[in-house]
Amino acid sequence: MDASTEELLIVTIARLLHGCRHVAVGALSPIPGSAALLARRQSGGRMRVSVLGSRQWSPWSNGGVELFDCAGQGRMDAFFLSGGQIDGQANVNLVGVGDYPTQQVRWSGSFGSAYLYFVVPKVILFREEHSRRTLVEKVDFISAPGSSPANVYRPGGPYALITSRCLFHFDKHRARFRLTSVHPGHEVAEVRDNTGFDFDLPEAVPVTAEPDPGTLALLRGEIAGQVADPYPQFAERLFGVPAAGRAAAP
Amino acid sequence: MDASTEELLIVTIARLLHGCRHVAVGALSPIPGSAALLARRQSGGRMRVSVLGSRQWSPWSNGGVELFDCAGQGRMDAFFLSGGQIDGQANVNLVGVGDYPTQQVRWSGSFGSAYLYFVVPKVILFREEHSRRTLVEKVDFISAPGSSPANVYRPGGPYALITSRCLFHFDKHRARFRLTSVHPGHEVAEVRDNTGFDFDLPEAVPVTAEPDPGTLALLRGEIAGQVADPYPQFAERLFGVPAAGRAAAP
Amino acid sequence: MDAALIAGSVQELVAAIPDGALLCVPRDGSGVAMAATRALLRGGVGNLHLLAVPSSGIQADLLIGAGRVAVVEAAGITLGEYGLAPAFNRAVRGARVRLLDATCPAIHASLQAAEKGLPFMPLRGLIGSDLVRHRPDWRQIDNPFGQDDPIVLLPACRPDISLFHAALADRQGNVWVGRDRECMTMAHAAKTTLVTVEEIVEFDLMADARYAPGTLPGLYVERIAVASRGAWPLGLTDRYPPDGEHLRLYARAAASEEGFARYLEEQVHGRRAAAE
Amino acid sequence: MDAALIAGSVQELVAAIPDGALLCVPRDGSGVAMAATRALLRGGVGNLHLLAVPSSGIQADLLIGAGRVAVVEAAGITLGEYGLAPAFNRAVRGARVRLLDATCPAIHASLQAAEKGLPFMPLRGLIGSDLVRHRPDWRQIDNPFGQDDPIVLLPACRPDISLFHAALADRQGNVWVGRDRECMTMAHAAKTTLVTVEEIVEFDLMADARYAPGTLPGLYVERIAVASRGAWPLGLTDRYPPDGEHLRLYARAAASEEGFARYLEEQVHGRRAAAE
Repeated sequence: MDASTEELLIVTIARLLHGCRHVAVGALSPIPGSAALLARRQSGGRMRVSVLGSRQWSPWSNGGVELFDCAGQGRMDAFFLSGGQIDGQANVNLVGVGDYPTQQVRWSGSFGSAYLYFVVPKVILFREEHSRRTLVEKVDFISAPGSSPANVYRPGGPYALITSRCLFHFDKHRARFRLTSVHPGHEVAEVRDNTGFDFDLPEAVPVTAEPDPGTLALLRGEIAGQVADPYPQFAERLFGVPAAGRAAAP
Repeated sequence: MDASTEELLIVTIARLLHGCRHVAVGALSPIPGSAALLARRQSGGRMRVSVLGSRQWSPWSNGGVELFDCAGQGRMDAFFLSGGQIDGQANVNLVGVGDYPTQQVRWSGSFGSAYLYFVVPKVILFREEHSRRTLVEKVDFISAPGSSPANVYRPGGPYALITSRCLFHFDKHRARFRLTSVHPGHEVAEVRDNTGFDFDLPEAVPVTAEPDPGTLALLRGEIAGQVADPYPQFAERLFGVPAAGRAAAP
Repeated sequence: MDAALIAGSVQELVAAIPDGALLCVPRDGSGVAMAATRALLRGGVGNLHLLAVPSSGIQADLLIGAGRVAVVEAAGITLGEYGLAPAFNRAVRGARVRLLDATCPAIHASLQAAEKGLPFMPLRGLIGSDLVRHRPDWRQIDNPFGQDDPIVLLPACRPDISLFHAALADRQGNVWVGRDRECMTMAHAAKTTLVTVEEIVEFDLMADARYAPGTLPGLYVERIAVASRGAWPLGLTDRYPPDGEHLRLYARAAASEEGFARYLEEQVHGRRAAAE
Repeated sequence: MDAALIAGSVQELVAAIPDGALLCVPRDGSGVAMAATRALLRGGVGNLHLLAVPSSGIQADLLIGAGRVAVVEAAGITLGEYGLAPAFNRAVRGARVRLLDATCPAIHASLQAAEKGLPFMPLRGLIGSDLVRHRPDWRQIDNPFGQDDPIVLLPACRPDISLFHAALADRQGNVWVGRDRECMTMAHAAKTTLVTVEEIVEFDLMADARYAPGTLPGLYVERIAVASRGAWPLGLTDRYPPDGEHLRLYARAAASEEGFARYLEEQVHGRRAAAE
């Protein structure tokens, strides 16, 4: 296989972003970020990409609230969420493991998830580690719920879940995941063994399409250079783009 | 009498502002504005004065909403309102005369009155024309009410009403004006004849104190120069301060 | 960035404003697009719902006098030191416009609700004002965090078009509004934002630490046209003062129907049309 | 202007922060007053209610690890690319802090309610999140403009103290926060605002068209102290990047109680105290 796992994930996510006008990505999300930059290039530059916390890729001038206002206005088509735990109803947990509040494993906190998951139409869940530890039957704490009663205002929600093993899409009506494809070298049985929740699947599960040589060349060339601004360490490790020196002293 | 009517009004209003930390004035209110600048000087510079629309005296950097936010935060101790009509309950009308909406006399509109009258502790009503046309029994349209039921959130409200003839204070509990003093050369009977509403008064009504020579000199000297920035035409007319040239062409 | 971002002319820019639009404009001196307003008057648009943030002067008076406005939503319509707005006042007397009288912070709050994707925003004050009696779209509730504490809720207002004038834009569509921050709120809240600017700069406004804080990101801007002295006869913050002589001339002319018609002919159509 | 506006030292500035204060601080990189935080740790203040807008890193971790914080209100506490916040996580496991877990826009909304003198602000989303279950101070109502449309209301939050670091201040107390506009909201909402700055400039920031849009007016600022590189080891927008090496050093040290104590001794007390 020519493409690395990271490259496969980037190209697969880029495909999910097709048609979006504006995609926002977190500062610590190099794979989704690279996917967004690739998708932007594939759109002929029409797609806007915002990388939170990046100077060059951050279009905000109204403080930290603007990202959320912008999403609330319907100006953000896609966003990425992860989770220490994600369950079969697409509930995400960014808070911790065990009984809240005195949790023995405590993560950062919910950040914007309890809002953005409701208002961004295409929320893509991305979690590389695909295990029964991360993909659980029921999360210990719902930072943001995967679905809502019909009367709750919710133009947004989960669209897909991508891991190092496979790609799921979320079925809003059934409030369940459906396996879309397994990545090259992985098996449906293996996915089932490593997933803590039950999911739907077609009779024959396709293999995730590998990047074509043109896309791979684009990614490794032009896009790798763009990725180096918000994600210098990632660009250096994955594409060998030399990181610019960064020094600071008090 | 040494002081002009305008100067008497300025000095009398300045007295009402004593103890305020922050006073805001409209761009088209030269007499209250001059009074605020005089009061600021008398406070040793501790009082802040904001003149809406003035560059030099305008402390805002968050757009037009900041004035109202600032008042809502309790950071504005005094403000001035006028009215095409003011009635005996201190209701003000900035909208027009006759049946709304098809009024035969239409004024500008209510501007911020329906908010600031509620949240600024010391609202000073200023209307030079003291007649039964301006001081009416009942306003035709309540832009902002002079008093509110006890359960309505209202840290602010009317404090005094000053005209070319006299000074009233507003009694919140009785929701009525009480005559404080008549200006030199004016009579209580004349005030009554020219006022459309009933008001309270003490047994002996004092004469409004005339400016002392020191205050008058301060006003005509140092303060006149400051007044010229936000109110150039007024400063030229009243104090003989030459207006800076203002030219503009398309 | 869209090649069509920068329109060839102000006339082309305002062609995007449809009949019946909810058109949102700033107060005098804070970026009123007067050149675009004249272009609008030279076109055929009508039946506008004009929302002033929070007040308007000659811009509203011209549009109303020319019969282009069905609804006026404002906290004030006035020529300021040049007097009341004559065409507006005639239209009120003649019942030729529907009035949505408001108070300044209510207009800001309604736009901020739209800016935040909220259905409403609360606002203190208001209770007992006749404004509330004539605004059935405003609701009063009992503050759930208080006890017997009435408070007014204002519905979100999402303009079809926000139209204003600013000093600078760049080729990415970023617009420097400087201190006139209500223009930023207007753009965040609107479906479409059209901007005229004094000039296009050849650097990225968002990349400059000094310009960025006063810059509306291109994300919110549909289209831009250059209009040198585009706020005239009004002023533009930190660029030029209003033309008091012209505003006085307007106030005198607009005092009569005939004078207003003559002003339109001379200052909007006629030779002015050729010059702009 | 008050002669005491500019404090003689950072230590003197933070002396105004009382025990038990609701202390409001910005997110990493947007003006975190780290020099002032070290000064705070050298003083005796404790029992703080720390409100992060909307998240915090080493600043919160230091204050929590040193036992100065009773309540943590935040959307996230993390060292970002340097990992989870070790002292915070230990305090959670040991039940030594009360948690008010929130989501970013809820924190912004609560501050904006205080900025507007409102009792509450509505916010979409939230419903069905366990955050709501653990925040009895949040209320759900039926949107009066909708039908069977639940929406959450967040109570206003008025900090006792907002504390942040900025690039510039002038002698009138105006502070240039540039793009870090949440610092402006924090100051509008707070009872008292304390600011450290890189430098004092000798011109009026509000009088300069380019600086004014990013300037917090002195009206909202209680006191200022100069702290050169006052955000270190974090970065300051448009001035300097974070010191990654030091943050990595902190993350490693704070992984154990002993390492944290040693870090405090070396980097807050000891020779650092003399240098700052």
